[in-house]
Amino acid sequence: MSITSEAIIRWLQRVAQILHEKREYLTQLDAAIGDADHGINMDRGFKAVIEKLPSLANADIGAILKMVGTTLVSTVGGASGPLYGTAFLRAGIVTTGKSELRENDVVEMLAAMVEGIQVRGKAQAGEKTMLDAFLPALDVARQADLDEVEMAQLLNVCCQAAEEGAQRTLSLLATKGRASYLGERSVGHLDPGAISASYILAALAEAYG
Amino acid sequence: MSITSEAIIRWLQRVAQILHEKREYLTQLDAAIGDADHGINMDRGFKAVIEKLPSLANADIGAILKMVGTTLVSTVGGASGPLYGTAFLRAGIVTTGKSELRENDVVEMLAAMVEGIQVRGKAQAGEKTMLDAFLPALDVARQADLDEVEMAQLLNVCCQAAEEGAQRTLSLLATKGRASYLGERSVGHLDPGAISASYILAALAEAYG
Amino acid sequence: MKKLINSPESVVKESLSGMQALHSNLIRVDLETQTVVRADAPIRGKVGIISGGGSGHEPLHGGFVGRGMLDAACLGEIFTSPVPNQMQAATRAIDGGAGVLYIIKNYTGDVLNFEMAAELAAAEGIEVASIITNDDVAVQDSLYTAGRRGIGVTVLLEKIVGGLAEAGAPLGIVTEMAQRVNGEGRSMGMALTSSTVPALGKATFELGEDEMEIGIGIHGEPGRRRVKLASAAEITEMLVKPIVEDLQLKAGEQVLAFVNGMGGTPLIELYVVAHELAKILRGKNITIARSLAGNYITSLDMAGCSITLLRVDDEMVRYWDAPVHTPALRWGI
Amino acid sequence: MKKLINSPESVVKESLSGMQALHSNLIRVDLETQTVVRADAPIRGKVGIISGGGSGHEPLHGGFVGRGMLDAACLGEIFTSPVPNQMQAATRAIDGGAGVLYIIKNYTGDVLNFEMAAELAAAEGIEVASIITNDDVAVQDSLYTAGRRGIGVTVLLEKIVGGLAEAGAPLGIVTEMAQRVNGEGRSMGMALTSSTVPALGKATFELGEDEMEIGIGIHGEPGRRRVKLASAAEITEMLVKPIVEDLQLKAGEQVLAFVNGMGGTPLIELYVVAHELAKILRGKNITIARSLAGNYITSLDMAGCSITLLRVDDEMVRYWDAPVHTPALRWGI
Ligand SMILES: Nc1ncnc2c1ncn2[C@@H]1O[C@H](COP(=O)(O)OP(=O)(O)O)[C@@H](O)[C@H]1O
Ligand SMILES: Nc1ncnc2c1ncn2[C@@H]1O[C@H](COP(=O)(O)OP(=O)(O)O)[C@@H](O)[C@H]1O
Ligand SMILES: [Mg+2]
Ligand SMILES: [Mg+2]
Ligand SMILES: [Mg+2]
Ligand SMILES: [Mg+2]
Repeated sequence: MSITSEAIIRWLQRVAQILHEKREYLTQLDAAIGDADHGINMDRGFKAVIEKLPSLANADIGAILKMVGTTLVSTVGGASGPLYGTAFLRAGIVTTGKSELRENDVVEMLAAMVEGIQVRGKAQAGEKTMLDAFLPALDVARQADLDEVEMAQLLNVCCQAAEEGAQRTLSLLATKGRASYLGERSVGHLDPGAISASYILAALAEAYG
Repeated sequence: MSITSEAIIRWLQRVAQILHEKREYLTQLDAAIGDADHGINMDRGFKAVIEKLPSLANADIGAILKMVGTTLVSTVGGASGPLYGTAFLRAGIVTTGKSELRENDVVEMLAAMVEGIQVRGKAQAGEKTMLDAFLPALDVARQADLDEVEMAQLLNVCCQAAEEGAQRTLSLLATKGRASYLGERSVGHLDPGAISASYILAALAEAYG
Repeated sequence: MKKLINSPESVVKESLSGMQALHSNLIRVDLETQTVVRADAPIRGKVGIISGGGSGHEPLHGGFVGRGMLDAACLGEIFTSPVPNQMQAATRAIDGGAGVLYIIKNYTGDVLNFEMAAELAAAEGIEVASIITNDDVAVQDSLYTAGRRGIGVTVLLEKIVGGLAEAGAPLGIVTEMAQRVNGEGRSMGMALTSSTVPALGKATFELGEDEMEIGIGIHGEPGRRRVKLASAAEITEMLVKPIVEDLQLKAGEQVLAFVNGMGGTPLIELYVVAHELAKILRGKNITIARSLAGNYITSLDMAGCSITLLRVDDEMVRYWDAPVHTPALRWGI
Repeated sequence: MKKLINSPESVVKESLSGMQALHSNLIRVDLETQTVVRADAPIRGKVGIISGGGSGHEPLHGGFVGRGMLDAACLGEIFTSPVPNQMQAATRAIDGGAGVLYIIKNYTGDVLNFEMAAELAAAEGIEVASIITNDDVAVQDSLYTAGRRGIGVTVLLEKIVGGLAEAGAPLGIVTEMAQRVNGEGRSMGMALTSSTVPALGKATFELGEDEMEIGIGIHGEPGRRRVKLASAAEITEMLVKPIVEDLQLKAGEQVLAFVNGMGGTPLIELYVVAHELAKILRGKNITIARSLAGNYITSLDMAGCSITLLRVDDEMVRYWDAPVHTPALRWGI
């Protein structure tokens, strides 16, 4: 089975919903090792995305995702704005013209997102950032696709890997982003961006299922 | 019996001691309806007085009290500095050349102090100031002198009147000094200057007795 | 109590010493008498301007000493008026032979101590005039009470009168201008939190999380009334209304608008108040000819603000605009 | 939370609107894009200087827009970097044909957003250079991390580089000076209390009555370490020592000394710190050539301070002294 444009729209709506619900929680996480705005930033960004969705009712997936990217870039600010923005922009580019995504398209999309985040943010795995959710998700997605696992299952393992990756940031020492200023004191706290990334992937699985 | 120069010195030492002990309490009273410094001000002033006492070992009472006045003027600041300062200066003037005070001298001294406070501060009885301790003390001292009450007893009724007068400031509405800015909210609090005045008169009775 | 100090006893002198270290081109600080004097004082033939009061209101008054403003400031202990000897030392240090104006905020302590100082100066043959600022509309004015407090107008008056004295005006004219500025200016303040006097070591008064004090002075005293916390718009309205009424400000008139922070309130909030103030004045067709926003007459670390409106004429504006070079206010130089 | 605001959502725009109301002679505020632009921009042939960052650091950066300093400032939400569209709008508004310098504080968000803005400007044919300030010695510098934060030096750099651009220097020279100032300046900060982000509604971190944070930035984040409250002398020593070491300041050298308050600390305390700083520098025979003390780069209502030392040469001093007229810094005009 494949992910349709409608499922992509449902995905974004669900992301907006979750980020709104988790606004305080994400902000609290950011208060501990950052500047107490991640939930506020993401909520603002996805609210703006939702407002633009109606105008894209008949657009292809690439157009939708590019709109998400530019909207996040122009409304979120902070580190997460350019990073998520670039991720969705690149996701849009590799899905240009598509009205449905098959398993390998999803892998390609995730790979493009990760590349976008790394080109901008210059971070690697284990630096306590959103990549620590995205990278394991991409890895398992890639493997699942090789194993010809079908979509629902692929998205499930993928979101589970993201969730586990996000939870593992608890014990990591931050070397990128704002939490890096805390040095050793960053250990013992979850990375807010990794958690928001895991929500985004969880929402995709939900929207498909 | 009469009050000697030595008793005056003992008086001032006792005042300094009491004001130091009551420093926090007086400051607290001032915090409620003023600016939280009366105890600090009085303690600073009488510390300075004590330091100058040795140089006045053989001086007459007038010289000692004038020294107290100028020292308070130049170290206390605030409203209480000029008021107590002028009070002691005038007390010094009416006792110039004396090495002991009889009952009528004490009355004259108290009258001079009150006059000094009123000339400077322009307050009347019932305005919730130090005068509400001094004025009743002067009244009973005057009466006691007319009644030919002897010194110990005169000082006792005098300090008791001051104490009662100070306690009565609780229910007064302030119309002079800093507490007047509070309007109705000044009611229900003791006036710090009236309380310090009652300590000063209590110390005189103690020093004599 | 959390403060960047070494001890409650040393804070005033050490702070003055820090001023001296950073502004030795502008001022001379005498730590013994706690007076701040213009580096180039005395200036022959110029009317000397002296102000002073308790410490804890920084930059008032020490930060306003310098060309075009004060010749000297006398600083008492925290919230405690200075003593006459300080004013005497300052008067001697800056007297240029043209007389001296004392700018006194209306508090019993300040008035009495300056009054004694004026007596001392007169005895030394120095001509002294005084202006007592009493702009606080939170306090009812009356012959039978201590009267209104002197607050925000003092800053504006020190600048305008300082500019006039710098221009060479004689004592009579300078004093007259001081009276005019005091007459045309009104203020009112409010507190979100109490300040903490170092020697006391804790807040002077307790305020609930949803309470504020309206009608405060600058000595950490509680205000006229305690009310529920409100929005910036409501608070600004509460402060501006009595000012406009008392001044009888009318459409078409011009004001110098002064939004002052009490010490612990950041500029971002003061500008929100300025926004509300501008809205109210626009609605009444009153023009903001000049303005000042920031922490200029403070109450230690108190959070809150005061608003001052001064009805200005061309002459006041001219001396407001005149060059000034002090640690806290500087332009044109 | 006790603040002079109407709502967490409206505080940034209303504060900007208040600035506009009081300083319409100096700046134009675009509330839509949250940019503050010099009233007389664009100035043909002058290098444009743009800075920006999250709000909550007032007067930085909006208060530094005006003659002799910034041409424009882009303000994000509280503690959140502005977005590239804001920089794009500002760049277009002030470009005078001589190129534009972006002054960026080193935070991932600021760097990334300004980087995207520079790409947009390049696409429009506007020459853009960037300087990333990173003066905070509390953070270990390293190729493998986000590196040191940009804090106090940013203020000094905006003034000096602004003065140079005003004098007509080309983009290359202006950028070189920016690099030199950043290279010669170091800072370190501390907090007595946490700040309170309006949208969060409570303190970002909890600190005990006898604790403080050493090595903080300006976004209300906790510092490098939490230690027992200490005296102003000890705190100043903790801040100055790593700065002097990192800068390798030597006897006989000259510095611009900047004692900055975090927003909730009154001037009386900053001067106590200045006193301690002057004592330490005197002991090392380092001269304070120029100084600045006050709340200039803040973290909302946080109590605390930062110290910045900038090793200056004659040219830096010349452009520091050059006339400036902005809402927050003014002299010579
Ligand atoms: N260099 C980077 N690469 C990838 N992710 C990063 C990087 N820097 C920061 N992040 C992510 O951004 C999140 C913070 O986002 P946010 O709080 O919105 O921005 P800011 O840190 O500017 O306030 C962090 O939790 C982290 O996951
Ligand atoms: N006009 C006045 N006449 C008499 N006593 C006064 C007057 N004004 C103030 N006082 C006294 O001074 C006391 C306050 O002294 P203090 O706190 O040392 O000075 P300040 O009010 O300047 O801080 C008041 O409690 C009151 O008793
Ligand atoms: Mg953040
Ligand atoms: Mg008092
Ligand atoms: Mg006092
Ligand atoms: Mg942020």
